[in-house]
Amino acid sequence: MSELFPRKQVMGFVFSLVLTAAALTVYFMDLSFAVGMTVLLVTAFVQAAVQLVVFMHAGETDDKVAIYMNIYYGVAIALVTIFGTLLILVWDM
Amino acid sequence: MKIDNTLPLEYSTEQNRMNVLGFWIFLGAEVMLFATLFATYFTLAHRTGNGPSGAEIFEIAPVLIETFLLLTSSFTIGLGVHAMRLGRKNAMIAFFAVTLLLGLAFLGVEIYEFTHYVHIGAGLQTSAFTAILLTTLGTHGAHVTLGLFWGLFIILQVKKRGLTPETANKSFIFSLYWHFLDVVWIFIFSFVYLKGMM
Amino acid sequence: MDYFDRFAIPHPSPAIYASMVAIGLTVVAIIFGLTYFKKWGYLWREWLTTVDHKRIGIMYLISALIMLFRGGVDAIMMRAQTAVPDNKLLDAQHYNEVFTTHGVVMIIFMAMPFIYALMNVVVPLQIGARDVAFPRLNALSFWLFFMGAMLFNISFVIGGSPDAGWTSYFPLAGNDFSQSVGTNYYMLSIQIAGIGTLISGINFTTTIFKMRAPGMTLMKMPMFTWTALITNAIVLFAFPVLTIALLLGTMDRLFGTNFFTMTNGGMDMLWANLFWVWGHPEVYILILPAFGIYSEVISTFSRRNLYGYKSMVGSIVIISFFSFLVWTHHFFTMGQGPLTNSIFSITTMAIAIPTGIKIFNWLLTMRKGSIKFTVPMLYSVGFIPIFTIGGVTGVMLGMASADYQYHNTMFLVAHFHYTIIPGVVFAMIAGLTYWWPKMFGFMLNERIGKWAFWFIAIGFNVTFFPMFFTGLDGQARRMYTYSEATGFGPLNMLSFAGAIVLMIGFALIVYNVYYSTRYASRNISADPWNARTLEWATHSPVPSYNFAITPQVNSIEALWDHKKKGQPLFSGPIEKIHMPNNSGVPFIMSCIFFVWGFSFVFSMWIPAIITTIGIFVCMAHRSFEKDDGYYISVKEIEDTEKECEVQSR
Amino acid sequence: MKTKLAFYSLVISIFAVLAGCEPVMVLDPKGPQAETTANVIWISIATMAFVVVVVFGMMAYIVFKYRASRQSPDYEPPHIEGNHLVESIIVGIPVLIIIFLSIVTVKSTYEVEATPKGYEDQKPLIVYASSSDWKWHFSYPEENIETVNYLYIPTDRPIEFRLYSYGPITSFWIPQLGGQKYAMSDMVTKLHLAATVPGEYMGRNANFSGKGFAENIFEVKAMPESEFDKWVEDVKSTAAPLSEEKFKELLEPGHLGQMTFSGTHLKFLPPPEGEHGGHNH
Repeated sequence: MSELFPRKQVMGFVFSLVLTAAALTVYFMDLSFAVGMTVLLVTAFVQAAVQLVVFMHAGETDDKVAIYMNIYYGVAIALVTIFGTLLILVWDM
Repeated sequence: MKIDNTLPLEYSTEQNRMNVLGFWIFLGAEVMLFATLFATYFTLAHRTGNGPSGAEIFEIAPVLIETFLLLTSSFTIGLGVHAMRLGRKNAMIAFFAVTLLLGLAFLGVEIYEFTHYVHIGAGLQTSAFTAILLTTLGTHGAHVTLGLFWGLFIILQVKKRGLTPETANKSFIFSLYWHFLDVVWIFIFSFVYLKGMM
Repeated sequence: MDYFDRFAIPHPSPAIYASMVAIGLTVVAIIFGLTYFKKWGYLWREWLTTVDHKRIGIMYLISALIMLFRGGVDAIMMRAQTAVPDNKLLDAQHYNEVFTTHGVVMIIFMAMPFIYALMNVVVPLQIGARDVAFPRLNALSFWLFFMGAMLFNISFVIGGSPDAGWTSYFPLAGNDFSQSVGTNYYMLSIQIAGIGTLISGINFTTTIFKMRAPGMTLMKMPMFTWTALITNAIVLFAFPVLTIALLLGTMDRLFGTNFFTMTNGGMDMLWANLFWVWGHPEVYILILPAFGIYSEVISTFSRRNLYGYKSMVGSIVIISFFSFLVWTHHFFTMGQGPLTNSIFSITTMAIAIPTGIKIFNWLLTMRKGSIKFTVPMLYSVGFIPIFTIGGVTGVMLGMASADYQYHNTMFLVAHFHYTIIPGVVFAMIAGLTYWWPKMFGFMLNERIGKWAFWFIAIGFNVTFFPMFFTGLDGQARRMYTYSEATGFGPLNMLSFAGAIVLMIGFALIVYNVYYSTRYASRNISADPWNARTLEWATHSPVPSYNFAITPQVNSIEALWDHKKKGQPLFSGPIEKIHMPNNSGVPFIMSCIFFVWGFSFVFSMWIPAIITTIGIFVCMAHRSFEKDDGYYISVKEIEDTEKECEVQSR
Repeated sequence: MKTKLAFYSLVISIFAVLAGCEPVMVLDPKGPQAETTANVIWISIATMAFVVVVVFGMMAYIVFKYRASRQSPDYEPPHIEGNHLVESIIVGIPVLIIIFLSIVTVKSTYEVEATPKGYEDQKPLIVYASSSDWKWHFSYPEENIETVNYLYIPTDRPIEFRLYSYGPITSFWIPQLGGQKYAMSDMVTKLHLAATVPGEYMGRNANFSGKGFAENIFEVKAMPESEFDKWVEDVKSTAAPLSEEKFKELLEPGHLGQMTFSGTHLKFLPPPEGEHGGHNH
């Protein structure tokens, strides 16, 4: 039975629960906007990385360069789009 | 098709390896799809017109339940793929089934949440904010719904055809999809709900 | 009766009735012809169900050419209407529909299929592959595009064409100001075609990553394949943005949401923003394959290797990233502050640097070469000066403060035609002529081709150069008429004259296809141009399995080094080849998509629900289907090879 | 080659024809902002002309010198991978050009977005310019008058336009006074212009806004301040007051001639700025 529950994945699950709990501090504690956003950004991106590496096995084949390039490129452009849009439409500089 | 026995079943043929990479590339496109929704959400988040704001309608309890369900389902499908690599067909089917049940429960809570929003006057047509909120959640929810059917088909196929290079490949790709939906949910949880309630 | 009123054209004219009759007659003629000559089975088996990348490429090509003429007729009508002041040829409504459909057809339904036509035919051959990574998806991509195009084109006769410009800015495109179903057509047909394009993006990226011939590392790929890879990477990240923008626009129009409306918190600028987040990368999706084609053609006909291969690769990678960083320059005048505009000005102008590198590398490739002015080469050489003008005016437009004066004027229209026509249309004709023997097994006539080139090159400049001046003189784009006092008359007349010359040029290309199909020699070798890359190492036309033996590559110009240095290309025995099965599902699924789109356009919910289920049934069918493909036996391959040898002798 | 010659002679003749004409509007500025943009345009044309001459020159030389018909049939072109020096030149010079143009752009963009140079200490005349299908409404809040489809402004005084729209996005443009800016329904954008030369200028909506777009134009008349003040007084004493019903009527889609009213619509239909703004900033 225990072979069905590999240590790495169990640890990954526990870690993701911990990260969720950490993110919840912004709800239960009275943090400033900047601190709260920092907490959320850190927990969300670490959480995503855990999924990617532990559960999705992104780096296990010869294609890992292509896979990581694809993800990094996508995330970079996603961030550019989100922050660019905010810069143009909301922040007004 | 040449089968390479040194690799796990899901990678054992050239076509299988292409399918996996192709799906990763598709996920890259999905990143942009949801990023666009997020960009729109952040732009419209405070444009509530005559409707309610996020802080007024969000409730922590259903959101926490949804998050826990989806995180757990992501864990169980990971175990499912692990069981598949051990060649344990029944254990794998069991884990996949648990995953789908958790997904179904998630969807149930989300449907409750939607009816609740509409009930308290935060419908699709209320304001730009409610429209993008429901569209973002709805796009994720539609992905989960599609995943439920897809996962069911895969369970049926594994049951009938056993663990072959083809079914293993499909199962693995499905697990990638499911994990990705979990990642998207984490961002929705953090930047829609928690940020809105902060 | 009220129910059927919405299918009627809101602004009918004799021309529209005439085209209704013409379309009806054509359909009847096609059905009759197919039945009479008993070709239904042939059409179904060989074309509608095919998954062969070469045939899909040819179907893309035919669609693109038809759409080129559809968009071209629109263009002629626009130039004719504005040729003289206060012209009454078209009224405002018709003119608005004409320039809207001209833009959409040319960008989405002409340029896009054209580049996918050439990518489909050439990329698998250039990398020595059997087919693309997912042949079935490739067929689906084509049919989705095709059905999207058809859906867009029936707007002309059922319900009315979109009339809010190809950019469809809200709130003009919203329900308040565009009550006809025209903009619904816009939203749904582009959505359907766009999904097809996105699938192609995934397919080709995977193909190029995974299916290269042994020995062909990334830095040994031919330039066209490199540009195809980068283009598809841009498609991958740009098209989802369009998907969402169109989804939100459709919801605003059909479900009463408030994303882009003037009330309840809606934001009209958001549409412009999302549209251009997709729209600017789209420009580079169009131009990069063209750069690839020019690289191949210039290198072949200068008999020189491509100068600065590494910097060429580097520059397209940089362009691909920068293409996502500049979208604001399409709306500098929207009232965001000078800091935002300055940032986007600088990124915009910075793109000129990698583009400049490419221009100079092509010039340096020709240097010390031995230049032969074939038709593809003429277009490539003609491209350089014309595109340079387009590029430098682009830099001028990229300067935010000056853009406040160019924006929305004919100067802008002149600029983007100076980039898109040499950058896409010239390249596509060059590529078409260059790879025509590979596709069809005979060459296009050079003499007629050269005449066509000169008509097109001169007609183009006469049409668009005057627009720089009318723009600076205050002529806004999209004006259906102007008064005599403005003084725009003579230059617009000159434009119209140029458009006629341009039209003759395109007619000559059609004539060339007809003439060459009838009279050209079928006795051509595998390599009629004395070219340098792998696609010329197999027969013309290409057998279904592409290469009898998988080629071995160890340099950028595999075939050239094989010819000149005797490096081995094909070694080892012929083995049986695995091939994918044909399938009718992509075609059927796309037909369902067509009905689905049509139902949404007219808000007919019952067929919309039924077709939605139909689409998912097709997907479920695919999930359960067992499809292992088939093998071509060694004997069959040997026979085919022998036959090809005999033919080309 | 002959056809190419014909092409160049055509281009030259176009230039010649144009040289005989009046200067084009954008390059015939009548105010400081338009002058700044005209100067930027001339700088960019000069810089870009250099690029064009280099590329055309190189191309003409190479295409002429290395054409196959001039070479011996057994000439075998060399294999050249590239050259670091050459490649750094073709990167370096464009980089310098772009840096130069970037500086010009940033400087001039800040300039045209601010109160015109030399007028910083004057109180600007505020004019609300709002568009509706397919008209322009000009409200002078301090003078308490409103016009339709024509605009009177004093010379040598900065003018602050506040733009918004009662319908589709439009673009407010007076080419000889300065660049354009969008007018939108849910926010007010600002455009700072000034006229130095009295005269009549063309103004229009430059952004496509539907059927009546082509005729969506207005007339601008710049006049000395004293004359302007007199006109304001005249309007105040003679023009009919603008009522809410009348203004609603004006908003109906269609074309109207020039109209004059005393009072503005800003009181009963406030523009989307401040507390009335749809924008959250």
